[in-house]
Amino acid sequence: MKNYMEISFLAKSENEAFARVVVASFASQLDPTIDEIADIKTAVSEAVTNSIIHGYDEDESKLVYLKCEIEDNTIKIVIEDNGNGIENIEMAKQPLYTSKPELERSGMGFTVMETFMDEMIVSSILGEGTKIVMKKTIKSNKREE
Amino acid sequence: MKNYMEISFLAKSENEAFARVVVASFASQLDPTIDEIADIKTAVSEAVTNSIIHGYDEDESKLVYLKCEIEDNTIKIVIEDNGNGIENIEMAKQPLYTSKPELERSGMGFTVMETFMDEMIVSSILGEGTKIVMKKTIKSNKREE
Amino acid sequence: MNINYKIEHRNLIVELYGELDHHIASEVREEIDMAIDQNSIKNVIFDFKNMNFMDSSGVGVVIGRYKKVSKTGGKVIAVNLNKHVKRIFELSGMNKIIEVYNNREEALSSL
Amino acid sequence: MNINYKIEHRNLIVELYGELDHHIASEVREEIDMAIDQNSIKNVIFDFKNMNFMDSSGVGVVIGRYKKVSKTGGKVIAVNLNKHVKRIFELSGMNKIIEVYNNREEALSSL
Ligand SMILES: Nc1ncnc2c1ncn2[C@@H]1O[C@H](COP(=O)(O)OP(=O)(O)O)[C@@H](O)[C@H]1O
Ligand SMILES: Nc1ncnc2c1ncn2[C@@H]1O[C@H](COP(=O)(O)OP(=O)(O)O)[C@@H](O)[C@H]1O
Repeated sequence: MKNYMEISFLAKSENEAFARVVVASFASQLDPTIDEIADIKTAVSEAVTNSIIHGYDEDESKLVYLKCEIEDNTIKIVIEDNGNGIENIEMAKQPLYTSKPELERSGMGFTVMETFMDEMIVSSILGEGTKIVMKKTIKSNKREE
Repeated sequence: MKNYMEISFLAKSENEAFARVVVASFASQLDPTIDEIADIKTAVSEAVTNSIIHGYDEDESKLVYLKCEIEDNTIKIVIEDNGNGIENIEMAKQPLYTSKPELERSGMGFTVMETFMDEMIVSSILGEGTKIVMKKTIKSNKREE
Repeated sequence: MNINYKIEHRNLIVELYGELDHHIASEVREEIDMAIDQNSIKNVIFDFKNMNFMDSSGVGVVIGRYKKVSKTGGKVIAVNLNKHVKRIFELSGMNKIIEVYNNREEALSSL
Repeated sequence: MNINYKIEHRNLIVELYGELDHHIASEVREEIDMAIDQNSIKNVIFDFKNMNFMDSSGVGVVIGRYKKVSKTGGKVIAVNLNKHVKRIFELSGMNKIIEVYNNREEALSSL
């Protein structure tokens, strides 16, 4: 199984739900369980929300970029913005760390992505943007009925 | 209301259903009726299927390009391929005309797109590709309950 | 997409589930043609009751079966069309060669 | 997303419907805070029974209400968490400051 798609959309908060549906629908080819789909949707929601809030300071004219690649039972999801970038990635990844407590952010976004996906890599250049690469392998043993 | 997204995906027939879900989900912001959503999904399905079958002769390594723009109550959908192109657009648009009767194509794709959307424009260059631009305005009078 | 068959005398009733598009059309076609050949079917009744989506690829499937069974004097009938499928049928002029009934009982008693 | 309120004594029960994400978080926050202020609410019970999706923006909403009511000695309680929401709660350590009960009755009788 091999498939590929990429999508870009305006950094509007309405598009967070849209991005979740798009990825869930693409991932459905792998016949994931409801739990696996929930994990993927949550991770995508975190990364897209971060690009909108932190990357672009909610400037709705900017674009968020999302790529999905399916190879065998693994889905690779890349979420990118050309926004502010992250100065200290290690600090940013700490649970409960947030640079926007005034927006009631919980600082749990990266922790959720790391927990719900098998792999997460963050790369970022200050002033240029941020790229999150996540992978998850869909277990197939559930299919032995 | 203003929103924008663009997506590209491999010319695999599995992605016909995916493209329908993506556009339906994006269009749902306009609060369309079930009938309006069915119209849009059908038109998208026709155009994407044409790119896969006629544009790319089912070469799954090629990409189909889809753009959606929402402006007020109108959704504009652009579907493009870099495939074979169409020699005679007027002939191609005739109901029941198909160049692939051996695949049991009905020749009704363009007719369906024209009927189900408010506007459809086809442009194509032989050997370079085909672009379909469709628009539909979502009626809002249904909302006066 | 999922298909179910019922055979009553020499009539094949095809129940369609889910979405009938190009992706699934060739599989549907092959399955139906096999059922026709193996059971010396005369007439085919398509039941659209549980179909959620169809585009013009579905028209190709229905017309293709019409071409096949009409060679041996058979008919193709469509039942339980929703508004959307009805419109596609009318657009393509299919309603001129394929009989449309409200339900299976009406279709069977017409034969 | 849709919110429903019920007030029992000085307890506000917030029923969440649909998806709780960043897009809807500020609206949810404002509505709940208004309900708290207008009804001199002490404790807030979040009922997650009809919520289909939540990400870490939901954690922010719950912790934010905890910070608000704890100033006046109130509590925040969460009920009807599905497996997914439970995991997010545990990750964030929220289950240390927010009491979790199986259902509304248990929550109310704990107060
Ligand atoms: N796309 C991004 N662009 C810029 N900064 C980011 C981005 N994503 C995350 N960050 C930084 O990392 C911090 C932690 O992110 P996260 O764990 O998702 O928590 P939260 O979104 O709740 O702040 C953010 O507060 C922000 O400073
Ligand atoms: N994207 C495309 N690339 C090349 N040719 C196309 C494309 N779309 C349509 N055509 C041509 O136009 C004809 C009519 O298209 P359509 O009305 O959709 O019917 P059908 O797909 O059933 O053949 C096709 O048979 C094909 O020759």
